[in-house]
Amino acid sequence: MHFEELKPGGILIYNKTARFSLDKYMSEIDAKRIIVLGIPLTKMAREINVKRPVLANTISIGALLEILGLETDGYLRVIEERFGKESIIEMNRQALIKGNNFIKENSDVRYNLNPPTLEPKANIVVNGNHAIAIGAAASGLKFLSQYPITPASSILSYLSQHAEDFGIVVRQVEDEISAITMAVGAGWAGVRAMTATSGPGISLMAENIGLAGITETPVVIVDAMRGGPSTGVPTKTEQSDLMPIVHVSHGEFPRAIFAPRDIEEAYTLTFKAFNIAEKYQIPVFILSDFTLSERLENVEEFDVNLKIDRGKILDPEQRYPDYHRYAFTDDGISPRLLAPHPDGKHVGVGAEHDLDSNSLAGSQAGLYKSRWMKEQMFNKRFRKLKVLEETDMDPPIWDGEDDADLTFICWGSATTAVKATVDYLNSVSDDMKFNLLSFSDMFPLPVEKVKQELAKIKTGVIVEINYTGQLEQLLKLYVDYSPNGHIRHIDGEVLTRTRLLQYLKELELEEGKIEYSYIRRTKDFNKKEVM
Amino acid sequence: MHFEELKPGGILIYNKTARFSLDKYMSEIDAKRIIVLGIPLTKMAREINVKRPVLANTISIGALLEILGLETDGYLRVIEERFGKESIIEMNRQALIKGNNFIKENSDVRYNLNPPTLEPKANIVVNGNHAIAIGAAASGLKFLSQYPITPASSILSYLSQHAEDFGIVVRQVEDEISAITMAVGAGWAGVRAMTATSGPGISLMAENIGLAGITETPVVIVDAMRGGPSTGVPTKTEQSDLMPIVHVSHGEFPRAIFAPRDIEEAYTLTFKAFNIAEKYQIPVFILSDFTLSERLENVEEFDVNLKIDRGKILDPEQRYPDYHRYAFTDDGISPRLLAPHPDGKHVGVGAEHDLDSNSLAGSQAGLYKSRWMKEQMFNKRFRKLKVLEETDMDPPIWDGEDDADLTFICWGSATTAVKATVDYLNSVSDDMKFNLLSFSDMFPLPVEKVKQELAKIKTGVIVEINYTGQLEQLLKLYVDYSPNGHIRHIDGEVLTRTRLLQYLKELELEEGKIEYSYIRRTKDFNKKEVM
Amino acid sequence: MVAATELIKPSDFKGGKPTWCPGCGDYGLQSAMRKALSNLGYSPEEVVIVSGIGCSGNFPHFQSTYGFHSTHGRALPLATGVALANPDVKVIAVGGDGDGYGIGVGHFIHAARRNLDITYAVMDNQIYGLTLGQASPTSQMKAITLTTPKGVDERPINPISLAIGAGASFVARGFSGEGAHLEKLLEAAIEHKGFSLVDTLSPCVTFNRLNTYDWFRDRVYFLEEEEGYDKADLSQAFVKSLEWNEKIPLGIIFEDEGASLQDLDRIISKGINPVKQKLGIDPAVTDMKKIFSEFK
Amino acid sequence: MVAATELIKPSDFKGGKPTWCPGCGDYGLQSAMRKALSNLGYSPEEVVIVSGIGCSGNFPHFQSTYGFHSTHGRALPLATGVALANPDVKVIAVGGDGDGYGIGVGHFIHAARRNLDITYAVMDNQIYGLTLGQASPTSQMKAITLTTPKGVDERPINPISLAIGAGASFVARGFSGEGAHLEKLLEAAIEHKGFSLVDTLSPCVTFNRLNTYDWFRDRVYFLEEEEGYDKADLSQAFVKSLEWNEKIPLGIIFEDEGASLQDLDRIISKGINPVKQKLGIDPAVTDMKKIFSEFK
Ligand SMILES: Cc1ncc(C[n+]2csc(CCOP(=O)(O)OP(=O)(O)O)c2C)c(N)n1
Ligand SMILES: Cc1ncc(C[n+]2csc(CCOP(=O)(O)OP(=O)(O)O)c2C)c(N)n1
Ligand code: SF4
Ligand code: SF4
Ligand SMILES: [Mg+2]
Ligand SMILES: [Mg+2]
Repeated sequence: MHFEELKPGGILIYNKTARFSLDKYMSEIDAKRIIVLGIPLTKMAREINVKRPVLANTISIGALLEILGLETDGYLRVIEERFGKESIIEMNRQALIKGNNFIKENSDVRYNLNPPTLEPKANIVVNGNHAIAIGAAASGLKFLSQYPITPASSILSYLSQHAEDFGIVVRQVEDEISAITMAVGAGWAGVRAMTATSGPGISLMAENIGLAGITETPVVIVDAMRGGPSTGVPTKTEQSDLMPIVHVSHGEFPRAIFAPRDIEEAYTLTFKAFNIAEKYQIPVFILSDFTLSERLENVEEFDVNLKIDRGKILDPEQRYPDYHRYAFTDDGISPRLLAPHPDGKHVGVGAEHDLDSNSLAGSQAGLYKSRWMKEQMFNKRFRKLKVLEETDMDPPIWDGEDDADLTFICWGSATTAVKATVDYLNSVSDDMKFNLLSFSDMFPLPVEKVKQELAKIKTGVIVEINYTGQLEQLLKLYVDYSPNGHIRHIDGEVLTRTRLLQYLKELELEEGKIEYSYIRRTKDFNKKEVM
Repeated sequence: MHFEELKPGGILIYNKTARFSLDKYMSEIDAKRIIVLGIPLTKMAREINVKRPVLANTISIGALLEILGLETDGYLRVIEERFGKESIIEMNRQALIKGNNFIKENSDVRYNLNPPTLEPKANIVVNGNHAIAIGAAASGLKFLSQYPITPASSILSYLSQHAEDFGIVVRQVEDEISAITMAVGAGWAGVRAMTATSGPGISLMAENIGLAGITETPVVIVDAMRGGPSTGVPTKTEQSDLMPIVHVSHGEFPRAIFAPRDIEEAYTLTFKAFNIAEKYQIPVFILSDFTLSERLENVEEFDVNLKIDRGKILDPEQRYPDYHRYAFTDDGISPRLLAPHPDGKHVGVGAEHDLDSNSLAGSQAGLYKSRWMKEQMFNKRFRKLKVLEETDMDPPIWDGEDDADLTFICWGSATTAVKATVDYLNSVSDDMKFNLLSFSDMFPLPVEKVKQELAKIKTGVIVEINYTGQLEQLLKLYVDYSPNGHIRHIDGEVLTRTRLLQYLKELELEEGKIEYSYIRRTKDFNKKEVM
Repeated sequence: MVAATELIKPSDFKGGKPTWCPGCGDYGLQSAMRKALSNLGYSPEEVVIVSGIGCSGNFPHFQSTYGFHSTHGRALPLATGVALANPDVKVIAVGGDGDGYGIGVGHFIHAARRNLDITYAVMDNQIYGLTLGQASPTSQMKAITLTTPKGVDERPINPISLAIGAGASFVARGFSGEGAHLEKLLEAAIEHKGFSLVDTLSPCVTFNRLNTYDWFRDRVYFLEEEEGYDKADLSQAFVKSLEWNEKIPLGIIFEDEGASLQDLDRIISKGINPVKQKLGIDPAVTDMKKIFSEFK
Repeated sequence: MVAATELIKPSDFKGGKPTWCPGCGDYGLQSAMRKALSNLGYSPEEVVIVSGIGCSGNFPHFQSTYGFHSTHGRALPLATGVALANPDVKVIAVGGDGDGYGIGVGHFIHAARRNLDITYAVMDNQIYGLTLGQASPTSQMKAITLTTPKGVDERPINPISLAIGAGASFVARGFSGEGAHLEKLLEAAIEHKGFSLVDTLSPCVTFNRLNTYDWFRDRVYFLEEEEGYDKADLSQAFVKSLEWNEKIPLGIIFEDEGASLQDLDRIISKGINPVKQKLGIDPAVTDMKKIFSEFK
């Protein structure tokens, strides 16, 4: 075996026979993090035709196509062209499908290699972090302060390498506390500012996220989620920071959270995040995860001319004798007047404050007017959240069949696997219909719109990559929805269609068991075959 | 006026007349944080008897008694003894009650001076921080690492001053990150360890609270909540860290939260917190707040002989050849074997790990066995939470009339004001009954027990000292309960009966307005009278 | 800065009424700062004063400049963000000994080595004032405080040695009891291109009964008057930094003239002011073709 | 410690199989550490090795001692908690340059001044290894890294100067290419009563192409061989700490013999081991009457 040639993290497919064992290679395999897949190729070939073990090659190609997420049609055409004889074509066709099905049923390893398209020039191969970085740059990012951490690091390294190209001040700083606090300082000074991290960094940033909250300073924070809690499994995936971020930092203040479903959305939602941050003067989170941040995909070149909305920023050429930094308004949003301007002078402050940003702590605390002002400042800040909810938060989107018997509900990057599953189920089932409802605009949930959509569900199953059901908590809390069942994937691996089908098989839906046709069809499905 | 004699934070009661204004003293009043209460004493005296403005004195005494939380009976007896003449007695009685009622209706300033009891020796005057500090010491605290912050500082200063008395290593450290991390180190080494802080410190501690979570290290964390978010109003009160702590730190792991209702419970729940922390090997929070931590009260001497339960700690004199630090057990709790013991050697680790605390990050990540182990470790940790919920979490407690028409639901220190309100309402109302259901064991909520109690409520109103209704969120999430209405107090002041009555008057209960008898009786009630 | 005709007076920097105790050392820094800023011709709206939390942290509220009263220990990162986002404003960070050398000391070390052109004035009263008298990282060994009834048992930080050890390019000590001298120090610090520390001995008259004005008056002397002292000599500076109990040097203890971060940062050094840039992709700056081509 | 008959060999400290790249400098610290511990007669279960996060942070997993692999930058507070809770175990903290001098530098400064008797060995490779090659606080000016395509533009931390400036009582530099010397340094550090830093030059062969074994071999020399060097002289030590580009001193650069925190803490100094105390109020220790009487 030529282990040297295997890339770390690569995949080893081998012909599984009774005589051959990988045991003695295991330490090397572990060290290189190689994924091993044993397929009884010879045995399967002989099942088609005992005399043609060579069919093993076609079986392995069928397996490979499934792993790479490619269709079999193209290869079938090749077989047809290459082998004239119908019986040989048929044997090879069987072999191809056999290999393909073996993977479908036994393995959840997938590399989403989108097939090459007709216009290769307009397409780029990027990961989620590139999409976020370019999205930020295109939407006017001028300041990035970040501390490296898997899987957010490549946002920093990419923008470090392109600081001059985009005109962005990029600083690798001493820790995440510094990263967020510098970004708040820069946001307060008036630039579009961002920081990016993963869970441990979010935890460290908590206090100064609250500072952005009370000072109403726009700032964008990327959380590329990874296996938690604590150090967890840094190179594995989870969607487990949603509720921690809904409540991050002590006390109460408005925030917004977006979770891109795919690479394109990682780009467009980054744009949106900056617009929302400035329009509502709040901290805005982009929830990516290991899967999305690190997975390369072939997408179209991004549209760099999306709308930029800076919200209420006053013209620096005018005078504003009656300016109050935290003036009360109907929508709770007070216009900003950036330094240096003689009428805009004020002291940003983490303490509760009055219209002019005078602190209500210390000697002002407890005065009747301070008590009243404290109430009003809470009202003002939360008014913004309400307007945001009603104006700018988009409802979840549907995919799959209308009027389905079973709806999967999911969010963020899990959508890819759910969509593949829905498509598969719809393709194999003739008596049931499936669809999905997928969220990207997580917080504040647009309550009325979400309720409308949820009302259309017959049987709902929430699919998420965490242990405690965080989307489920959010839906319970804000729209009083409880699903019929849920699937919670916590082993760290990218969620795949195959894995989802396994879970679904095990699922007992609360309102009586519903036996799905696909289950009947895949009875022999058994994960024990996979190493 | 003799302002010099007024203590900072003191209260100034003055005879409010048309001619007299305090305006020119306001800056001094503000600087000294003096609470000002204008009572139209002369006017009120004349209402009783136009010729006897001297009744103003008795009116002011009536007012004072209410402010100090003392009964009027004693003073009434004095009047009876002092003045022989029935008409004079009657006038003074009226004056006393008039003054008393004025405060009841117009001011929320209260000093809870419990009346002296018969056995003064058995009583002590302490605040909530003293109760927590002594409770910790009595339950076996051996290590306190803390960073000063209002209103938690006096736990540190008290225990610093009594380090030798209790045999506790007390360290004021460089910041809250250090405070929690040292406590985790000490807890891992096997002592009962604690840190105490307020909201900003909790936010800074977030990451290493997760470290305690994944390493299953017992540690007790006091959060003396204050006005938030960010710096907020440090000397004012809020109950706004409940949900932030339910979700503190990225990712998911079990924790427990207790919120003492009063000083006695601050003591007993501290005992319980340490027992739970060691028994379940989890971080445990004690949620106090400015009101509870800083309010002096007269209570009985604490019982220092409450039960200590250290959970599963193995006898260091034995050998354990098959020891695994994270052995799987039915209740999820793995016995601890403290260092130095030849069989207990392991590396505590913030990464996901196997039974022997070997890290599943790095080269182990993604191996089939690691994926399985990751799932099982989540199951193991959350099994503990379930056992804790069912075994040790106490249900909320009732006070007031059985089978009441209106139930107030509250938690932690707000209970005092709610109880006073319920007692008052029951005393003035003859057609309605009131009671309260008050929580101290906040998380994990003992679901079945809580549901049972909530089912008894006819009309429920949740009262809490925050903006977003955090107990309400918790009840919605875990026991699917929604109240008929809620009262959320956010102006920073201690919640009082008077204030609560005001809110109640403004409350429109969801299920049709219910007009309460007390409202009819207090129609002229008007907060505008108070300065 | 403004035209010479509308001269800015120190009193133009007056903001809210200070709430410091009468006699607090922080008043000394305040008046020296106002004078230094007016001497240098700054007008209030050009200046941003950033603080952390503490009695010292209230400083910005009492001035008429822009300001940011951030969280405990985070004045320097916040100031860094402001200064890098808008190089046209003058950023001054202020703080207390607990704020800057305790919880915030990590940022202090990194700000020193980053050498961004900002000034950091610490009101060093060797105590936690705002929280009513706990030990601070500069409290002397054996000092009795609220939290050290038997005396401090950890070695104090010597801010001057520490800053020198961290590679700071301007390290000075002032005393709020020596206003005129402090004013000159601040001027020099603000003029210095790079990170400048002015550790200011600033007695807390309420909680520190040990390090009083008199205690300092008995010990301080002006380094400018010491013959042959060379503030460009790092080793000499370190030796000087160790003086404390007997005599305490005031003045610029170390200064070097290396490049500031503004001179080195790839964007700022080009004279670009981030806050003045138009948002979105400007084809004159960004060649998106090139950007995308890397991914093909 | 164990009886002389059952002598502990360095190989007894072998734990899990290291995952460091072949040639990584961290192996050098590992073997020197095992030898030092066995020379001093420690058995694995008496030792607790605490780390933060980084390639260096994996160190405890590869030893057979107790250990704690904590969070990034927090090795020192965690080690402090362990050492104060159980003074009978020997606590050694290890970390990387990013871990200890970057995110964790605040704790480093305070651990130095706290002078608790623990040893801190930093695997200083002037790069972020685990996260694949970003600049670290000890990366040289102009160094090209993943995040500094045009070179580092912030002044590096000099750990030796910084530790001296912070008042550390034992400051040494080792080189993982000089195992025997490093072993002796570690012995001295572990024996030192108080906080001891051993900054260990520990090349990252994968990501740092500048500061290689050869780069160091050309420059290092042993301070022990320099005549007249007095490690008790703080000023001399500071001057020595500044040597770097031309020649790099290895050895104990500074040591003082002041009291450690264990000598000063009001509980530990009495010989009390907190973890061995019975829980609850012991009337022999605690007079509850007195405690309560204060509140009457
Ligand atoms: C995260 C956090 N921890 C603790 C506090 C409480 N706190 C406020 S000021 C202060 C110390 C102030 O001391 P110093 O920095 O010396 O300032 P001084 O009041 O002496 O000027 C502390 C501990 C806080 N506000 N935030
Ligand atoms: C709070 C937090 N931030 C960031 C990280 C990511 N991270 C892991 S190791 C590391 C740096 C490692 O560098 P160093 O300390 O020099 O160790 P080395 O790998 O070089 O030994 C970083 C940034 C983390 N684990 N936790
Ligand atoms: S407490 Fe001390 S530091 Fe604070 S204002 Fe008063 S004198 Fe100044
Ligand atoms: S990456 Fe560098 S520091 Fe990490 S193990 Fe490899 S050589 Fe060592
Ligand atoms: Mg101070
Ligand atoms: Mg390193």
